[in-house]
Amino acid sequence: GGGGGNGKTPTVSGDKGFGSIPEAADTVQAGGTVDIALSPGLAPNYIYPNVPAVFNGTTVAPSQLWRPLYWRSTGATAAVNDELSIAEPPEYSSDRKTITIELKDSYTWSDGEPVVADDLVFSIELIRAALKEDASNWSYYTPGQFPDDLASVEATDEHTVTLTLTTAYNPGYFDAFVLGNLIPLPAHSWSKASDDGPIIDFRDPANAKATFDYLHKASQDQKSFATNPLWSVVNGPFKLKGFDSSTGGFTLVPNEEYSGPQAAQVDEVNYLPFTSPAAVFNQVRAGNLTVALLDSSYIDQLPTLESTGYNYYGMPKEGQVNSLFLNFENTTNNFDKMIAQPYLRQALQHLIDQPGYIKSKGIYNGAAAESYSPVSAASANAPGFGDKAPYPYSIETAKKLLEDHGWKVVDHGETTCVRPGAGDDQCGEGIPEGQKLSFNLFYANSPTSIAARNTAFIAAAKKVGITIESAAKATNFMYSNYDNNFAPENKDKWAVQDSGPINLGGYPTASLIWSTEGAYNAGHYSSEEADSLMNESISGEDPKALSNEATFLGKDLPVLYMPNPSNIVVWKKTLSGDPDAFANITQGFLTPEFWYYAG
Amino acid sequence: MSAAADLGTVSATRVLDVRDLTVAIEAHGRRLQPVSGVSLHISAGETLGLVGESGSGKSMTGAAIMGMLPPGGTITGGSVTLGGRDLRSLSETDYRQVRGNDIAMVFQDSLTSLNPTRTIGYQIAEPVRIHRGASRKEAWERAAEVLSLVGIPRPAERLGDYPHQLSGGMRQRVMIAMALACEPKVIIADEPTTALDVTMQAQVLTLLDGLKERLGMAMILITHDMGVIAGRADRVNVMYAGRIAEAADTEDLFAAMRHPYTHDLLASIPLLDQDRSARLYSISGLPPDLSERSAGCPYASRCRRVSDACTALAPELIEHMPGHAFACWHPMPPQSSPVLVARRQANDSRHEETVEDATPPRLAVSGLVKEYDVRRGWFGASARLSAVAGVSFEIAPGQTYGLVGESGCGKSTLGRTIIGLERPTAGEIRLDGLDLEPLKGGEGRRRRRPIQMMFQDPYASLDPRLRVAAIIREPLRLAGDADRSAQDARVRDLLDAVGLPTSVLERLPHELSGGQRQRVGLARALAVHPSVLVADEPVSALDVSVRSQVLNLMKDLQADLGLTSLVISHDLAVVKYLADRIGVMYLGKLVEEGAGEDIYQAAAHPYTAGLIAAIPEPVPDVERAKPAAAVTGELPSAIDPPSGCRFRTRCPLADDICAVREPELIDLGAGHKVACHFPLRVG
Amino acid sequence: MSAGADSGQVVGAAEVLAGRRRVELLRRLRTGSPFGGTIGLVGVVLALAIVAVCFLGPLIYSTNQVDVDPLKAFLPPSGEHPLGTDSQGFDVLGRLMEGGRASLQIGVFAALVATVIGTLYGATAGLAGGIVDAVMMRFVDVMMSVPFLFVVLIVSTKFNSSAWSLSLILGLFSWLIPARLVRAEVLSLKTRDYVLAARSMGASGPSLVFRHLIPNSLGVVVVNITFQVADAILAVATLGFLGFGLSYPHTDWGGQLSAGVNYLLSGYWWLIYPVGLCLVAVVLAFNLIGEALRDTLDRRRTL
Amino acid sequence: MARYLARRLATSLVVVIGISIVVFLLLNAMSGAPGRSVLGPSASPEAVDAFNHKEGFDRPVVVQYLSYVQGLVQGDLGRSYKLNQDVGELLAQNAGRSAMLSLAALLLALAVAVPLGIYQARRRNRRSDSAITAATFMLYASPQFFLAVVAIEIFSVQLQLLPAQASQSRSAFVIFTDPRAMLLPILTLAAANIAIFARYQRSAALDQLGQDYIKVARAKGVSERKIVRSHLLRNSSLPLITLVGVSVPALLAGNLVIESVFNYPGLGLLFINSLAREDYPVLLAYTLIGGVLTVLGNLIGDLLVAIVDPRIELS
Ligand SMILES: Nc1ncnc2c1ncn2[C@@H]1O[C@H](COP(=O)(O)OP(=O)(O)OP(=O)(O)O)[C@@H](O)[C@H]1O
Ligand SMILES: Nc1ncnc2c1ncn2[C@@H]1O[C@H](COP(=O)(O)OP(=O)(O)OP(=O)(O)O)[C@@H](O)[C@H]1O
Ligand SMILES: [Mg+2]
Ligand SMILES: [Mg+2]
Repeated sequence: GGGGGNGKTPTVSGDKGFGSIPEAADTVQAGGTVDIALSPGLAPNYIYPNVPAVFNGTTVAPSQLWRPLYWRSTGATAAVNDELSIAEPPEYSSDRKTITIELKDSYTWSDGEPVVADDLVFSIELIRAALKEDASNWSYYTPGQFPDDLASVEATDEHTVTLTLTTAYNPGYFDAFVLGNLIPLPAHSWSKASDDGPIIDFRDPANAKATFDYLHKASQDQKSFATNPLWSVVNGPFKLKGFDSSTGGFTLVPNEEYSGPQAAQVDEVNYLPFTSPAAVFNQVRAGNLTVALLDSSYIDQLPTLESTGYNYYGMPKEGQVNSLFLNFENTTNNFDKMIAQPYLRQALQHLIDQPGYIKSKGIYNGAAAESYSPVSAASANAPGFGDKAPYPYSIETAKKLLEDHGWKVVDHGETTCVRPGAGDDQCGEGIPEGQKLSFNLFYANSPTSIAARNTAFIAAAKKVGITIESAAKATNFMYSNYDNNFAPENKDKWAVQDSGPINLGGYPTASLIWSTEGAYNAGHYSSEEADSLMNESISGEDPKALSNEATFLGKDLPVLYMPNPSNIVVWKKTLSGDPDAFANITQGFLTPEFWYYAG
Repeated sequence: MSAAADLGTVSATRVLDVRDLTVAIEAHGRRLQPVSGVSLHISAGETLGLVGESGSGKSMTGAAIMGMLPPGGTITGGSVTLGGRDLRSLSETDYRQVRGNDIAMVFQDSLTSLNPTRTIGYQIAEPVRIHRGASRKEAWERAAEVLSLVGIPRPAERLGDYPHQLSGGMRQRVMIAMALACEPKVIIADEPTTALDVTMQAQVLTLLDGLKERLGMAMILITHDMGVIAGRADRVNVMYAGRIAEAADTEDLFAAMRHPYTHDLLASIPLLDQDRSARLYSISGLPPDLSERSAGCPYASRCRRVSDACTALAPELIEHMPGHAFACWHPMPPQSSPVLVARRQANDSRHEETVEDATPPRLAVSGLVKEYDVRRGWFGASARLSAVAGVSFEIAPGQTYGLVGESGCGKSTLGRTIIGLERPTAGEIRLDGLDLEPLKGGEGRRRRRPIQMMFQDPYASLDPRLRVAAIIREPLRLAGDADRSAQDARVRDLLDAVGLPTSVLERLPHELSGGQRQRVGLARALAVHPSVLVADEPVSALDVSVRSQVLNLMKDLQADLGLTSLVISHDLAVVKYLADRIGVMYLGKLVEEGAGEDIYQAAAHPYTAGLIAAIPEPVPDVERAKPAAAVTGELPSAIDPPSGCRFRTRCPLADDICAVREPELIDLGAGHKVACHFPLRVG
Repeated sequence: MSAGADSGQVVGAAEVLAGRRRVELLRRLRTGSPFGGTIGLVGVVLALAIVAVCFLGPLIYSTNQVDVDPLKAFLPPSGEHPLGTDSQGFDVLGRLMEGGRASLQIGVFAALVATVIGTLYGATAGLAGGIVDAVMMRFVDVMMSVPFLFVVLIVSTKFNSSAWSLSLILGLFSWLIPARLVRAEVLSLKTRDYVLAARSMGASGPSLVFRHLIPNSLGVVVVNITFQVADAILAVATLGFLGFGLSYPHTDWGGQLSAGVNYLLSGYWWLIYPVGLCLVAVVLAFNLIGEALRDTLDRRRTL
Repeated sequence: MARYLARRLATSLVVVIGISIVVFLLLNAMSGAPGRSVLGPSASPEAVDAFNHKEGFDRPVVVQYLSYVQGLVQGDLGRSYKLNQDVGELLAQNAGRSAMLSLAALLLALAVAVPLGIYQARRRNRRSDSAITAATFMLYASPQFFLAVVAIEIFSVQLQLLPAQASQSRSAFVIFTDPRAMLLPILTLAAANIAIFARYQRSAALDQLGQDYIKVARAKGVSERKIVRSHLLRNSSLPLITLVGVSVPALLAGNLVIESVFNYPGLGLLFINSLAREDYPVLLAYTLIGGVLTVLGNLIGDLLVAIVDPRIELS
């Protein structure tokens, strides 16, 4: 077979791409091996596809062994790829509470059994059973939502599943947050409680629990990943041939029984483990890798790599917020009082020079896009202000804002509040006279661009007399220590943190991170208006809801927005295929079945 | 030096002939000339004694002959001829064939001279394998052979031993065996016995002597000890500042010495039969700095017969009589050694001291026992080391008591216990009748203050960071009974008393010479007007010339201040010179006690007698008449001392009873006490 | 001369040898100085030069080390920026001075902390002797066996690096060597003749300690401080290199070097070599000074 | 020998117990009850508590320590929750590679430093001695990571002779067959040790050269070469044996730096990565092992010395 879209340019939104993707080559040389770098430090250690939170990001070859219901990526966009999805688009009832999903009848499991409606129901029952044991047993769980609100799930015919919900959702939201994460699993083979146990009825919750426990346990025996017959029943284009339990490296070979649209064309795909971005880069430089994602600190090496035989392409991930989180509850030095003032947040945002950071060789060197809300300006749900920064970089404006609100700005010194009070030209409620504008900022210790952009920001703040103490920390450390939800005892220890991008998915509502009750609302931002807008995005009907939400959040500044960096993928010039099959790597989706060596 | 004195005609028997040897050393940008125009020769079967103060170039001469000068050293003139071969013209490889094969060397310190990680067999066999091309096995057999030659029993079994498993005396024998392995023509023994006890020294010297005779070797015996020379050398070369001052047959030299230096050297050593009342001669000043070349006689600045001629031009070594050469413008009239003179006088005055009257003793030690717990590691069995085992003696006011004994017999432990640095395991120490032991803390320290100590090593006993003034003031400060100005005055008095100029007050110890340091130590000990002074080896670290100064000073102060003192030394001559009464210790026990003359001339304990016999005296006749090694063997371990009489294992008279019953100290009369079942003298 | 000195033979020779050897080892690790008397001079000159450049340099060559200019990143050396600029657009020469001050301060302070703790600990153990000493030294053995850098790194994950916290952490983990040195010194001093002499004259405990033991062990302590400074600077650099250094507006040499190494392949050599060489120079300088001091000390001892 | 061995083992055991206490306390202080960090941000507090209870992190510290020790005795070093693996297994996977790197570097360092130090001692204060000393001083003063970076710059970037990163292979066979990739890491790791060892060997050899037995050997007519071989080498290497034993922590620290610069997947890199992950069980298990290795190093050093040095009574 040939590449799906010969002569096609990659599907992208906007023109933020970095580098280029050549057209697919005409001649296909079947076979060959592809060596691809795994994300450094994230060695796979789990295989059961309905991933518990602990193992999120460390599952073996997500989506390549077991296909998700809906494939939520087309090139470098987050649009659903109908071709690769194993179900037809969902149909919503008018009250949006009944959803009918029809599985394509062309798919079969590798043991020859067809992929049927029961397989989806089985998967959902397993999720329910898992969550009953522990809320962390499914990564995509938001308490109160799916599957808590699932009134019933039924296989209405061999290929049709009907979900009945107790609440209505905005279809965009439900598609992205629920349906996109559902994966039919081979009930005929997996619905058992032990290796040689009989097939049991998964509709019985006790059985579902036993099955989940069995699969969960099997999924931790890394040595048997490639040998356990369980995991050889797949419906994706690949099968797991080998797994090195010591490193997490693994090898995929084509699933000969694959029944989907594009069968794998190369003989083998080796996923090589790496311990650091530098290692990946070095291997690329030595020509030892076929495909790799590079750390942004190697941007200026890309021309060199090109001359040694690599293509490269960079694109920011969609639905990603890259921002400085603010802690609205930190009472140290009255930070909560200060940050509650919109003018102050605006002044701080004015200090961030996004175009400058993007341009700077020391920060992004061009490989990032301006970002002023969770939704990218090029997306269909773009905020109202488009790509125009609501609070563009301007030290002057920042200074004026402060002065207009009762602060005595001392350049490079200590700006202090001289007009306390809640009035329009006063500092704001709870801010005493003489209050100094100073707070701390923790940022992730990698990649280097994070340190660089924060340093630039801190330095700009200094210019208007704002003192920011900063320190680099491991991201994990920040999660577990500087998150008011999980470490409330530390809420007074941090004011601002930059842990790098947070991924909101293909339908980037920020409810998880900024709604008053949001599970990841680290800084406890709370705004009634934002809450109602986000609610609309989730459960309303309005297709513009997300755009409205983004517009408001862009203006209200629950965080300080920073540029959205590009993910950079490099691949050997000899490797060809549908441009989308390379563009989608920047979004975290891999479709190696589309790759082939040019003849 | 140009024309050297030719000592006799070159005879066929001359094995080694050194002429006009001059050595220069370049070190730290300074150029020294430690050997200047030395000529010497030696024939087979002959022993040549090379004697002189420390630094006079004895070792360097030996090293030059061996072709083993230290880095930076070169022979700048003269010749070394061995059996007609000019050694100086040899390449390094050829010279190596000579070393260990034709000329061998025995060094001083047997502990550091043996490779600790090689068996003695390997080390003895090594030269055999190199020079004789012997196989491993042949060399090993040869090693066993020479080892038996040096008197080590069951040699084959000992070959596998490592040096640390041997006692000091055995090691020295191994050193000798190593030197003999290839039957060299010449053996150079550089201070072969200085590290040994007198008893062992006598044994080793006798052994060396015998072997030399048997094997027909020529031996150069380097030593600073005139007594050793007198007993063992056929001819003597006296060295001073890198030159030979006087060379003669041994008898000749002692009977008719001519060079003032030779004379002074001998005059400054206390002798066993020294007249206690006579002062020792002290050579003033210091040896010359070898880096400065002065035109005159190197001894000029210290010589009592100096004249202008001496400073103008150095005298050459001229053979004034056959076989007797000296380098001096103003030789002494031929005279016998001052020792002989002194000896004669002493023999006349076989004095009797008054037996102590009824005055209560100042210091009384009774039944003193000091044992140490020595554990072998954490879990090792605990053992008790009996350092002092029930010693009792008394010192009357104004008297000096001397303690002698071989190394390790507990002398220092006794001294340290008396001044309170150690707690006795049992026994009493009474100062003016008051038992000091129960006293603790400040009171104890105060009550002990009248007992002060003078230490052995003048380099170690002064805090290197304190100035002399502070050092001497320290006891005053600690006593705290005078104000600052009074203390200063006292310090000045003390300086005066020990004969130091006030200019030293601001100096640090390392800016003083050894003798000056020892004087500072003495001044410090005297600062608080002690009534008892304990001096542990007060002079054994000092060079001969300095030693006599300090001895004289101590003697003067004893008399002037009426001090009661305890003098500890392994050197019987020193003790006898300073002390009224002497106690002889053996392995923690007092075996004999009495007036110095009694001990010396009428020793009652076999150990004392052997000790005295082993002490080399600078009198050739006496030395040669001595029996070979009177006390044999070595001091047993103090951990498991022999039962009964502790000396029995080495005693020629020992009988069964000695192993069973411990002899008591019995009075032979006139305060002469002995602890022996078979005393040499009764009553 | 005296058999007493050899009595160690009896007392578990192996233990004594092993223990003594280890102390000896620490003491001697850096012996040997064939440069004659000049090495101290070289060290002092080098150290003074570095200190002068770092502390006085800014008076002559003043740069803006506060305002970031992202657009001026990675300028190669030129008249305006003799050593170019770094990723933030800071003048590298000025940054070097800034980082040098921090590195030196941390090094010296850490060394002082370690020395104070170590000296007190070692002296206490040495003076107390017996079971107290045994227990205290066993603790030192334990701490010495725990790899120091590991622990510092682990502890660092919990702290926000500041010059103070870094020097404190380093100091708190590097007092072991001075403790051992001082203890060994005190033990040996305790049996020196002049200390015995003072005791025999009736000197009490404190008098001995303050008049003889402390002044005489000071030499060892001072020598050790210089080595400790060098070690601390190296350790800070390593921490900085591994990402636990100071953050803007502060900087230290290790962090600078680590940032520069990211651009190793980009040809921005001015981000690597100047700071690397400065580090080598300052560590070298303190080592040389220590070496010379110890030489002097040893020479005075063997006089 | 048996007694000496028993005694040394006993002291070592005391120290090892001490180390385990220190490491355990550190683990406790650093990560406390790890439920939250294991289960991630979205887990409910109840789930976290349940986890901590299940794993026993809510028991008294002493009880936890005892069970920790019990685990240790049974070879259980804990579990890396972040990697979903047994720490023991994790370390075992990487240990071989680290050991290979360290041992190669150590042997290289010794092979270079011992002759170098002896050469220097024999040419004491000559120009060559001074030159080598100057070089060793420089090496000693150079942070290992700087050396590594300079080596990469010269050999990989400029000359393009050697790869900039160590072999990534997991099989010893591949690592052996491609020694080029290991050359730079081994060299840079050895470099610093060469500096230390050579300085030490020099001083030890000087000490020995000053001893009389060398003079005696010369007086026996032994050639200089043979003196070095059969007298100097053994005696002057005794202290070095101890030094190597004592410098285990430094070697481990060196591994940390070198493995991270050359991206060599050994224990050091595992440590660095665990640091970023705040994977305390791994960090502390390795620290514990480092401590035990140090004790072992000392022990082996002492035993070797005891074997080589006959003065140490083995009876
Ligand atoms: N390695 C050396 N380098 C420089 N000078 C030395 C060296 N060895 C000895 N000397 C000097 O050479 C001179 C003669 O020393 P030598 O060892 O021959 O004296 P000695 O008569 O054997 O003295 P002692 O009785 O103390 O052994 C002394 O002044 C000494 O300082
Ligand atoms: N602190 C100690 N611990 C254990 N044993 C000791 C101690 N001090 C001395 N001894 C032992 O006590 C015995 C007597 O030693 P002491 O120093 O008193 O002998 P000495 O007669 O002064 O010898 P020397 O003439 O060599 O100075 C020796 O066997 C010695 O090893
Ligand atoms: Mg000599
Ligand atoms: Mg003594």
